[in-house]
Amino acid sequence: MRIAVLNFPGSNCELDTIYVLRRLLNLDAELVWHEAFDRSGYDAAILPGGFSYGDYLRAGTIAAHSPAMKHVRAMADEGKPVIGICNGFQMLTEAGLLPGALLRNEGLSFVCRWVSLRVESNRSALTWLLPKGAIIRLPIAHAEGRYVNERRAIRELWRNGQVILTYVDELGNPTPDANPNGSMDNIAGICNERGNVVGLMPHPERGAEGVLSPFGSEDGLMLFESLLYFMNGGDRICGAG
Amino acid sequence: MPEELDYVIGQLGREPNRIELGMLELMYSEHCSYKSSRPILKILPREGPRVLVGPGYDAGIVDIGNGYVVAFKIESHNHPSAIDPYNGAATGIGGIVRDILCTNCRPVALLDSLRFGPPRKGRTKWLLKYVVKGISDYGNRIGVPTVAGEVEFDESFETNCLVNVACVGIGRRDSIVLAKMESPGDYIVLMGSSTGRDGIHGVTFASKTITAESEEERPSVQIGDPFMKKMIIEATLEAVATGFVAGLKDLGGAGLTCALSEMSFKGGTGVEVELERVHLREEDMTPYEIMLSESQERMLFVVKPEGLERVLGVFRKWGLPHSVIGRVTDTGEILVKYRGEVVARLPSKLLAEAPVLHRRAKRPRDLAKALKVPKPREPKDLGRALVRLLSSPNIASKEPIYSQYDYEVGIRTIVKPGDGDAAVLRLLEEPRAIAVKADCNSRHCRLDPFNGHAGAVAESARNVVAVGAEPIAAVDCCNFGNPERPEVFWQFSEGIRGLSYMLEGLGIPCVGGNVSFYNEDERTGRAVNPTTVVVTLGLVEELDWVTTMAFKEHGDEIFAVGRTYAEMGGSEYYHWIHGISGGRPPRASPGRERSSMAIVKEAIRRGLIDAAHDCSKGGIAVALAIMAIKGGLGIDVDLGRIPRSGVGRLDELLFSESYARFVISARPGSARELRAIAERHGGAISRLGRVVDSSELFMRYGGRAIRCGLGELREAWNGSMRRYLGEL
Amino acid sequence: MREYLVEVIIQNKEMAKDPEGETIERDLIHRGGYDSIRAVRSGKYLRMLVKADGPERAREIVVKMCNELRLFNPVVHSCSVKVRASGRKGGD
Amino acid sequence: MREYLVEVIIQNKEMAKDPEGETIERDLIHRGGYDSIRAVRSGKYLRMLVKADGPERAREIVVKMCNELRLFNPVVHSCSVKVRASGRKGGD
Ligand SMILES: Nc1ncnc2c1ncn2[C@@H]1O[C@H](COP(=O)(O)OP(=O)(O)O)[C@@H](O)[C@H]1O
Ligand SMILES: [Mg+2]
Repeated sequence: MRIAVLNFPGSNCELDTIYVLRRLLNLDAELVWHEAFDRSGYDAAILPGGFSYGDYLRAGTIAAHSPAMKHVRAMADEGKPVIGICNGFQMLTEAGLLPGALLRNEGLSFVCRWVSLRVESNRSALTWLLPKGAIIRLPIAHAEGRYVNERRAIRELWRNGQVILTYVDELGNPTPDANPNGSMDNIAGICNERGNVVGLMPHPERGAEGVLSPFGSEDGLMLFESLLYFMNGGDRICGAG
Repeated sequence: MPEELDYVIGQLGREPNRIELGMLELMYSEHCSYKSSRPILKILPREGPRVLVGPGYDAGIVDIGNGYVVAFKIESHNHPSAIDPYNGAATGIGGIVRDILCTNCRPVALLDSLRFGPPRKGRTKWLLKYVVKGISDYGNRIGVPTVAGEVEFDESFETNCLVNVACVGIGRRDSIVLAKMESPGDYIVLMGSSTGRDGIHGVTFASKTITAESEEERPSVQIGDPFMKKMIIEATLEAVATGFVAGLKDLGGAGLTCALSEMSFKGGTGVEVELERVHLREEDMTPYEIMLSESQERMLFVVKPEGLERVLGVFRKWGLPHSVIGRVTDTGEILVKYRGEVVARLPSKLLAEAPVLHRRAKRPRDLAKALKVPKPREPKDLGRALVRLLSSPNIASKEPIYSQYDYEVGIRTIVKPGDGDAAVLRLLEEPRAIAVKADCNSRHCRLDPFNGHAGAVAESARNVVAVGAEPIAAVDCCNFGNPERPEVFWQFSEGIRGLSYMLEGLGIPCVGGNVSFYNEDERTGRAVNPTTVVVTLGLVEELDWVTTMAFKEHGDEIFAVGRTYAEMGGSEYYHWIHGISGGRPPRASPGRERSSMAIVKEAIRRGLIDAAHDCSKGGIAVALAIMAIKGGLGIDVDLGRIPRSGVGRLDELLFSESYARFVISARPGSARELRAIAERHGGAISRLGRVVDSSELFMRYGGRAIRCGLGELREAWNGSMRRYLGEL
Repeated sequence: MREYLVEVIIQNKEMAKDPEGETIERDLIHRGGYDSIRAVRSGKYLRMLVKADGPERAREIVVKMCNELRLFNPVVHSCSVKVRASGRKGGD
Repeated sequence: MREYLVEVIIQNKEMAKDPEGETIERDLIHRGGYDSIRAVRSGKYLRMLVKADGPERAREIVVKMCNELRLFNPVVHSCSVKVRASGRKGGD
């Protein structure tokens, strides 16, 4: 199982992601310069967080047009996992691999903090092993994370189990106060119909070790473990399909 | 500078031409030459077993063992931020990051130390909003977390805000690179943004006071490009890894002139450059402009001839513009050619070593009066006073500010802003960590520069100790008015004496710093409070020692460490509750600091402590309240037990800002062991009471009691920054 | 061939809201005195020089570029392209 | 009184750098093959309705507002205000 972590100019979570995959999960993860990316030989691709091309114009737009995205698109079509974290999620929506758009936060400024999230679906490669309704904790750090789409399209996402994570309060309710950026329906992450293309604003790689978490949680690790299972075509060990 | 010109002519044996004069003028500016401050700064202790590189280079470098080093440095960007807060603060971050980068350490953390006028003023809101946005947009984009800082509001900063930023880098001891040119024949490569007309004479601007015309000095405004900077960071580290980079320096104040002269002077060599090779943003630039430009995002590489292609290959991969502009020579001269003609020829030494000035110092006449103020009446409701104090902009939570910074990127930040007294960053390769915090109480410094500055050192060291670290080195950033005025120069020299006194007393070497003068309003002649921000670096040898400030569990016992005196001068309590800005501020004592720190350090290492917080603005009452708010737990304490001397009044006991104090909480039953530790270190400790499962602060004193609801306290502390500033 | 100054304005569609415009408007009302201003909308502005055989052609090139390179996201943005200044003699 | 459509464009001054415009030009537009486009500059766009006694007056109000709310910083930005559409009868 080889995982490519793509490195675009301006990415800045690529080494953090590699750290988690290699050091905590012992995976064969490789940092790949975007110009050198060729999908052959990789079983999954991760588009890491950061500010590719400075987020100039809009977050993720310029990277979405780089040649590397052709390979990413092909992997998505082949059903291989393609994971976009934060800036990576923005690239996936800008490239049209995931529906909707991530616009500037409603509060207009960058927000860095830990949030509670509810697992709304375990259809995606990242939530494969997580029980529906589970509450997990991860940090967010973004200025353009407000998920927007046409109402009809959002209903469709819900119906298909494509909404995978929402921002919730301590009790698990998707309240306006729990929504850090004004996303419609408090949406924090979505996937495509097959569940192999996944985008989320929170950073699982920053929430994978107790020492980094104000709550001592390691929830981020479960997301990557899910990815591993998904890649292996593995069975779920918990939760219903 | 007629004497300086005479000196130059004497040395050269001729008149300098226009370009040479421009170069000399920049290098002799206060900003580049430290001509006023050098004679005073030399008293700072700079030696220590861990010090690898001390003051004089771009960043100080300390050995943290196992082959790792930490480089860190602080710098001011006050003047640019006062006229263009967004770009001024952003390029401040850009500059300090380059200072760390050019030692070949990876920048892993930023700190920001900010000072503004009263928060309700329109100018303050504007400055604060855009300074924070500038730091956020730039720091976040380059992928370096902003992990700690401080914000102070005081009338003296209304025109001249202070924006000080620090950067910390981690590297390997065997791969440090220095800003030196040592081998004639090496190539000189300029990499990064093209050179433009921006910022020409920026440093002379930074060495002037702000006037109405400042706003017109358009060319001084620089625009940062964080995307370019991020690529420069990666490309630089990759280029140095080839093994062919012999020297490295960033281009900051005085641009190419400064980099060439300082690098060749340090290495005892010379340079020959051809300016037509420099990649330019505007075609028609003159040699004068090219030598003096302060365009952002540029680095100067000294490359071994056999590795030139390898290094340039790295720059090409990252798509970074670059030009090979010349070579190192053995002449000791800066020889500048333009289209075949020599346009400037000066000894490196003449440029790099400006003659020093010995300024006059005089104690301000009105200071004695300011120290003597009548004591205010004690308010009847001290609980109310505490709630109000928590909402003071100087004490209120700065969460609305630091939440705009990505403090997590890099997955090193294990104590985050607001959670502990200092930020703690783990090393990724081994289970150890470093701690950093920036501090200064400028009101204390104004009333008593000596003790106030000593206090700044002590506070930042205490903060680092409170999270479980051993302080190992410090850097400082001096911000003062016009040094030509003897009163200001007195503040400066007293301040540096104070820093030295405490650094020496605590055995902490100063490995770098920065001096910013002329922070005053030319119209009113009002200078900023003398403010030297101290950043202390600490080392945490075991991750288990990492300690935060929230009370953890009810039943835990609360202790006060260190003695409280009736030291109310310059306190936030006097200022915010009584509108008094005078009085005698706390006296600094290295002995007491050493005892208190030793107690906390040992208690942490023995695993006795659950929470620790140092007492600073707002005194012991504010420390207790914040620890309770953070933990979501109440307390029940007897204030009568606080170790004290000569404190007659309850408000003084609650709000005195005496130094050398901590509040800690410990597992029940630790009292005996803690007392034994305290005794061994010759310090005071006393059990005040307990953490309780309630939602109130309950504080007794003789027959009196103070009760405050946690909700009310939390609302005052958490909510007020947003209220003062509107939406940030 | 001449060079034309072309302007592109990208705005959020109604459904995507416009928090910046709303905030500016709120600030206006908040500070008083500007109640004669309403319906503030914010957007992104781009300006460029385009070498082309005439203004219509310059506009076409930019429209095509905006669509193809997705300078705007059609789900949430509207995009308008205007040729502002008439052609000057092209550079190199 | 009528209502006027007023447009505001805030950009970095001509002599100042514009890293955003440069990056869009280099990494998006040129890489996408649109070589006939150059000198891309980016900025912020605002549009609003202003009730006033005439277009000149509408413009004045907006200029004053931009200065007072510090929507731009004269040290780095240029700000242009244009009355775009001629007055329609004001609403409420
Ligand atoms: N400008 C800032 N940037 C980042 N963090 C900040 C800033 N101001 C304050 N903080 C953080 O808020 C917390 C409290 O800081 P401070 O008010 O200086 O506390 P104390 O007085 O107890 O030392 C610290 O974690 C500090 O790093
Ligand atoms: Mg503290």
